[in-house]
Amino acid sequence: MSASLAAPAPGGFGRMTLRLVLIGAVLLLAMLPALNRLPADSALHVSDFIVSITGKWITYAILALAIDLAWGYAGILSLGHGAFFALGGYAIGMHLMRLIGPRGVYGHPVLPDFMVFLGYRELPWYWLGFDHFPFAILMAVAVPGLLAGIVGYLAFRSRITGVYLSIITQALTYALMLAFFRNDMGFGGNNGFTDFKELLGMPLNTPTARSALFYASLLLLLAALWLCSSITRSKLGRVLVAIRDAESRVRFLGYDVTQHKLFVFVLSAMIAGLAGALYVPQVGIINPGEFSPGNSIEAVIWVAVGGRGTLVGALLGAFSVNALKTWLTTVAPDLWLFALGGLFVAVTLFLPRGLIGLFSKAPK
Amino acid sequence: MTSTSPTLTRRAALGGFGAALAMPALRPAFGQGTPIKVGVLHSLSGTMAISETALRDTVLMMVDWVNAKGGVMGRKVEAVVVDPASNWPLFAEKARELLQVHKVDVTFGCWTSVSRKSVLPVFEELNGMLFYPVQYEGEEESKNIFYTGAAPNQQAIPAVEYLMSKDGGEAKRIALLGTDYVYPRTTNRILRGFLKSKGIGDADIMEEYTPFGHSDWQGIVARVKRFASEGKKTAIVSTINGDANVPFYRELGNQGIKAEDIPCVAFSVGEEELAGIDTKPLVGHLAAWNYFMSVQGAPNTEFKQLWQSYIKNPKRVTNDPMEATYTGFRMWTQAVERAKSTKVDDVRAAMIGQKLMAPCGYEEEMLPNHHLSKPVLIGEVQEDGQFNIVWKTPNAVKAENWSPFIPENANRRR
Amino acid sequence: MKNLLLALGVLLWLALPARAQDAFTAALPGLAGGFGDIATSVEQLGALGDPRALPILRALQAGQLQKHADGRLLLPGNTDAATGQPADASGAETVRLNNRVRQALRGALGRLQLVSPDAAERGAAAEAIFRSRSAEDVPTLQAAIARETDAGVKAKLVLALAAAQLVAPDEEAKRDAIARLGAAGTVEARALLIEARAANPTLVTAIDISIASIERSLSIRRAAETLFQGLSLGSVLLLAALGLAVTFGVMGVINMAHGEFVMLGAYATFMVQEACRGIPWLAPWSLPLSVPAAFLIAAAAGAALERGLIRHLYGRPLETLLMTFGVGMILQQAVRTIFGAQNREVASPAWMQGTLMLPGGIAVTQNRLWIIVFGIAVLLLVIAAIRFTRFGLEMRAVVQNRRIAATMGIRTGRVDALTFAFGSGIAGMAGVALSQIDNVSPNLGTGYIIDSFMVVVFGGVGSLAGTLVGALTLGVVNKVLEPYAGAVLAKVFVLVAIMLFIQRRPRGLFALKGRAAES
Amino acid sequence: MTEPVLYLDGVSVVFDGFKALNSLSLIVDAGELRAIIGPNGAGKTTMMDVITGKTRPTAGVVRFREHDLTKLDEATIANLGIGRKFQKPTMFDALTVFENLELALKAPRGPFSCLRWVLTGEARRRIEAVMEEVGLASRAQDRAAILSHGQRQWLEIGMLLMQDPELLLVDEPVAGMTDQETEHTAALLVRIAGERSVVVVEHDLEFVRALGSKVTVLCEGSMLSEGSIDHVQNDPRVIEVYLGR
Repeated sequence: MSASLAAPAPGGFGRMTLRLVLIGAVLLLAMLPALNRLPADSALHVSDFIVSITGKWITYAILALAIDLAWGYAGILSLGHGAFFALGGYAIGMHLMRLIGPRGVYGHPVLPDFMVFLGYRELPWYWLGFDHFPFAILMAVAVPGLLAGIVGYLAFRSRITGVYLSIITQALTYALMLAFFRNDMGFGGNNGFTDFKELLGMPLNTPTARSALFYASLLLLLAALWLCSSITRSKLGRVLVAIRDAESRVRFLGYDVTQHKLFVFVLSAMIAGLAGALYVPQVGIINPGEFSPGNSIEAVIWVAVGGRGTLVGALLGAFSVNALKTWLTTVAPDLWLFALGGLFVAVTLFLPRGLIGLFSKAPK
Repeated sequence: MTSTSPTLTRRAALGGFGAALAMPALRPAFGQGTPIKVGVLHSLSGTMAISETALRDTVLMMVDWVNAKGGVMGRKVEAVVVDPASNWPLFAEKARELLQVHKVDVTFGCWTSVSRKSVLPVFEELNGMLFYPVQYEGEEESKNIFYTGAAPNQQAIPAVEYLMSKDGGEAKRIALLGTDYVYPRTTNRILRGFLKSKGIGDADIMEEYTPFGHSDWQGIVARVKRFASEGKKTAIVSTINGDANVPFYRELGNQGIKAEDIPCVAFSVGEEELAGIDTKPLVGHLAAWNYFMSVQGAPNTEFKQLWQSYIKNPKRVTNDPMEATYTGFRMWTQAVERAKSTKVDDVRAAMIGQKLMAPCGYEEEMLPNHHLSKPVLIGEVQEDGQFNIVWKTPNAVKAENWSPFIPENANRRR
Repeated sequence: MKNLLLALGVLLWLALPARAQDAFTAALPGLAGGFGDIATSVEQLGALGDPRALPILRALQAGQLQKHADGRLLLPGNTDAATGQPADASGAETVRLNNRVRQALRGALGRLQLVSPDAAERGAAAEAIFRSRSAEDVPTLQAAIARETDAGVKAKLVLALAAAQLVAPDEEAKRDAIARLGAAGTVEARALLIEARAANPTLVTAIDISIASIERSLSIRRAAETLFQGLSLGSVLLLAALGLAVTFGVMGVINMAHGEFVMLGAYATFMVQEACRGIPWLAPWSLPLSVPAAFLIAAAAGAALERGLIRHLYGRPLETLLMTFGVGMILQQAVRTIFGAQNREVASPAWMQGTLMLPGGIAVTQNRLWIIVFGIAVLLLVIAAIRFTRFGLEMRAVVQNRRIAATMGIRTGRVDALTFAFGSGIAGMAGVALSQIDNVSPNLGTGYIIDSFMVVVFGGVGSLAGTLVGALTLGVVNKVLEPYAGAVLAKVFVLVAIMLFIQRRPRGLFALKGRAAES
Repeated sequence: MTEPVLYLDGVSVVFDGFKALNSLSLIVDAGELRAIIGPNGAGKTTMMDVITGKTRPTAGVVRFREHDLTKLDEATIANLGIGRKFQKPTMFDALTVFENLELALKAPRGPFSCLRWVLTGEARRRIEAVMEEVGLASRAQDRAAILSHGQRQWLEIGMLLMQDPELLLVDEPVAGMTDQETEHTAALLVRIAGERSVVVVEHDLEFVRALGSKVTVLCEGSMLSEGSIDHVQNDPRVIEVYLGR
């Protein structure tokens, strides 16, 4: 990687201000559901729409954090992180489907509607256990982690880096998408999972459930932020940056690069999986479209826009790009792709350090 | 050709959203005399834009039409257009935005089943009203959705009956080709059940599914040829979706499959799709719909003129989902007039039993199951990309959204 | 010769019993009725073998036969079908067809055209009868065979006779009919035999022998056809990937908008076709013409992209990747705005339609065949450009050592622009080919981008040979797997296989050093 | 006679046809300081690549004490106690001088131990000591990217010291250094050589002389001559290929 890729965490200067801004933002977010409970005519009332959409953005932000950890710090540009996100989503989706139970259209006690429909007699083995929430959450973390472990091990061991890794991970998520589109896979094919009823006894699509999920996402965001920053501030973080900038030199210092990369890649995949697990109950649907390579690239672009190599940048990017997208798809339904595409081009060209580069002063 | 929604709408949308985001106090107060808002929830980008942009334009056309007539209940109708970009979760998000931020009174939208499934919970939670204009697999019934497209018994079964009739060529073997998603799966399941009841066994049924946008049909078409060469008259029933059709028909043509030998009846190929295909090799292949542009009669001429003058292109075709949108919109205006209100519950009550002389040349009625009674027409592809109607039901068929050929429907929850 | 045949035809007709003429006039009104009536009267007319029926049936087939409400029929040129007298066409409407009528027509015309002076027509007639065979055809066919001079047509007639004999009562005739059909070894023959099997319990053994022999020849043919399908898919991949092999393989630029350049090429084809519509003598050549057009348009777009944006990001392949993704979004939406979201129709010229029968009865679709040829041609063109042109020389020089090339007076910036334009132009040409098998829609490109990257990486970045071998291997493997695994799984398997392969040999099949190899 | 620390025998490396090393043999004893000279393309750097596991030899034996280096990867070899300084000084530009040294500091290298790592006062003292040694104490918090060439040389030497390896491979350490810096470096290396083995590759003969160590002359991938600096300088073959006019 050329030095130009190195966008370091903003040094002593600006860190304090950044932290203040961050805390302010978190507090603001934390207030949203409360404001939503205010009577609709009150001046401070926020609509459910804002709450649910912000909850969604938070999960995106977590995904962005995960990508930034791998890309911004360790220089692993995965174009397949959407796959880990989606797998986490599918895990929780399977749980939600199991919870529907006999309330499905065909009233089958166990089988989800689509299975009844495709003539399944009993539950496929890989669906067992998903009726337990803890198991589902475990899978939401473990499955992405395992997949990342296998792919990462094979790739890093044979020193596949940079563009090659990107292309392989992209092919990975593409292959998964094709596979999940097949109805015979037992994951509901193109329609995926929808019409969820409840989670942990809370009926979904109620303000209570929404704010609960919202806070859960916010907590996960903070946890992920804490985890990532404690990594990046540790010696491991410096090793990762070292790997990003001069991989072979790190080897000559006696560090097993494969191990370090694998560690961060798997961890990042797990975080992405959890994010997906919180995303699905909030948007109420998971289907193979989530695996589409475009989604993964977009997520990477959030990070690039915000400013990679800085955790705050990842968050900034995720929120700003998605807010822009939501706004434009309504205001300029025919033109928003121009705007968004233009933004991506402009940022990569003129803001190599992303939006965050505008705030923290560039180290020479 | 993507026509733009009125700037007024733009500003409304902008204001609405900004308000919702930042200063809720500014949300426009809602009351009598203010415009009636119609949400348009069709993909304008991504894979589904190919089919859905035309429907967006149809709704905008109807808005102009009704405003030209002085609006509904004397109130102006205003469209709020959003782009869910062929992204299913985005459909849900946009549905919520339309209902909560823009407070639309009714929404016209969705094409794919998955997009409908994705927005359904939102419409039920917020008690909105959605008009869904595309033929679909049935197995669904929501009090918040009006289905103005065909249910399986209004398209698939009559089509196969025709294939097995003397005029249709007395097919004894059926190849069911489809894109691998719920509509083809269901339809084919229903057809299997139906064919069994007509004494055609599994040995004489071939079922193949391909991914979306499948572009290499060489192998499958060759297999169909082989399947057809086993001594019984064979026909293809295609539930292949949008994009994959062009390569499929090209392959049919190039492998010399003539309609006289192996007729292919399609449920998702209309005039819009044919516009993208060189139809000469396809003459004689069939499609089953509830409307064809070639239908004779005043209502259709009116519809076609309205469309071509709105889109400012005398060559633009009309198709079945557009007709369904048109019919749905007109029934909605009738219902609002009758209910003297735009409240979802009132309009819903008023919708049931609404009648309209539809462009398809039959009187359609909104049934209590929120589906329409529709005629079934079968058309043969002609060189000019239009359909020559070779068979039609004597009168409109009542929709069965719960097919009797799916055993599970027996013990479904009501 | 011609006259002689006509005379023969007339003789045949005169030889018919007198009531045939009444039968002829009696059969006509049916043509004005419903599809059922039309079909029956068409069959009657065919059976009568009355030459007067020929123009009527031809008009019917061409959709030029008109009818009055009272049932009078009009031939083109407004002559009454029954009397041959001129009549007025006002209020007349065309007689419509359906598949049943078409089937009947094919048979009837077949019987009538057996006496046609034109060999091609007689051949068609033979095939038609083969399809709609009936016992009555036996004598007619025997007569036809007796007087047939053209060997090709004769062969067809013999098969048709066999088909007819199979449904005729004569046991002996049946036996050698079965043998002859078995020898023919076609799918159609097989169909007839299976059909006959149920009807003739006494002949089952003979039939089975014939069927088995057909099966044998078919299985070989199938293998050949699968191979061809694989090659054709491979050639499509090759075309899509060649441009990348240049931009990515040689320059190390990850262009996610590559697919959109392919799409531009397809739309260029569409535009050329529209431009040619007006000029009849040019129309059939619109496709060849659009090859250079597509190349230039895509190349121009490529040059603009390289000069305007990409060159600022050299040495930063990952940024390039993200940036070009944005460019792709813009291009797609731009095309959608200009041409509309609907598919555009690009017709195939006659010489690209239909199936070609290779020796051994291997059926090969024309358009696929041409695409294979085209793919190879483009490959050769690329190789030639890189090997034998000044530009190719400078390009290789810049790739190997930018600084030294510069010191030797090569304007590296210009070379970069040209190289990228060249690669994009090739993508454009791929678009011309794809317009023949796929949708011409704004999303055309997205379906191919990943496959092309896989081909390039699998084949070995920077190696054209690798791209060729890679593309063809993927194509064939895909097609061989398809019948067993289904289209989707086959593709998934291939993708996974490549991923594993790459981690075994990170540099691909044909490892080669390019600027990309270092990144 | 103690077991040699580094033992190369008949080592050959062939890059598509071109012999970079041609059955090279070399023995370095414990605590020995060895200078290696030779014209460009003599295979000096290739030799280092072979020892540190960057390049796999086509033939021959490479042993570090009892370990067969041809089987091990860079990291393992480094952890066995072989440190390397590159001809072109390479470090981590995004990190500060202090952080660069901290990474080099001998400590558990696994991800988890890196995560749990805390900078003990003892470690800090060692790092500061080395920074004094290489004269970068004042630049501790500057990013390596902004150091001058000479300072980068020093920093990399410092990193080498932090690893505290048993065998140091030093490739052209004094390029771009002032005279007194050069002397300082020489003294430093001599001092280190006490308890460790050091192999120095250098063009600067004055520097080599200052080391006052045994000298090996490489040429076309094999050993040409070996002995004291005076001995090799008078060796006609050496004069022929290297010093000659």
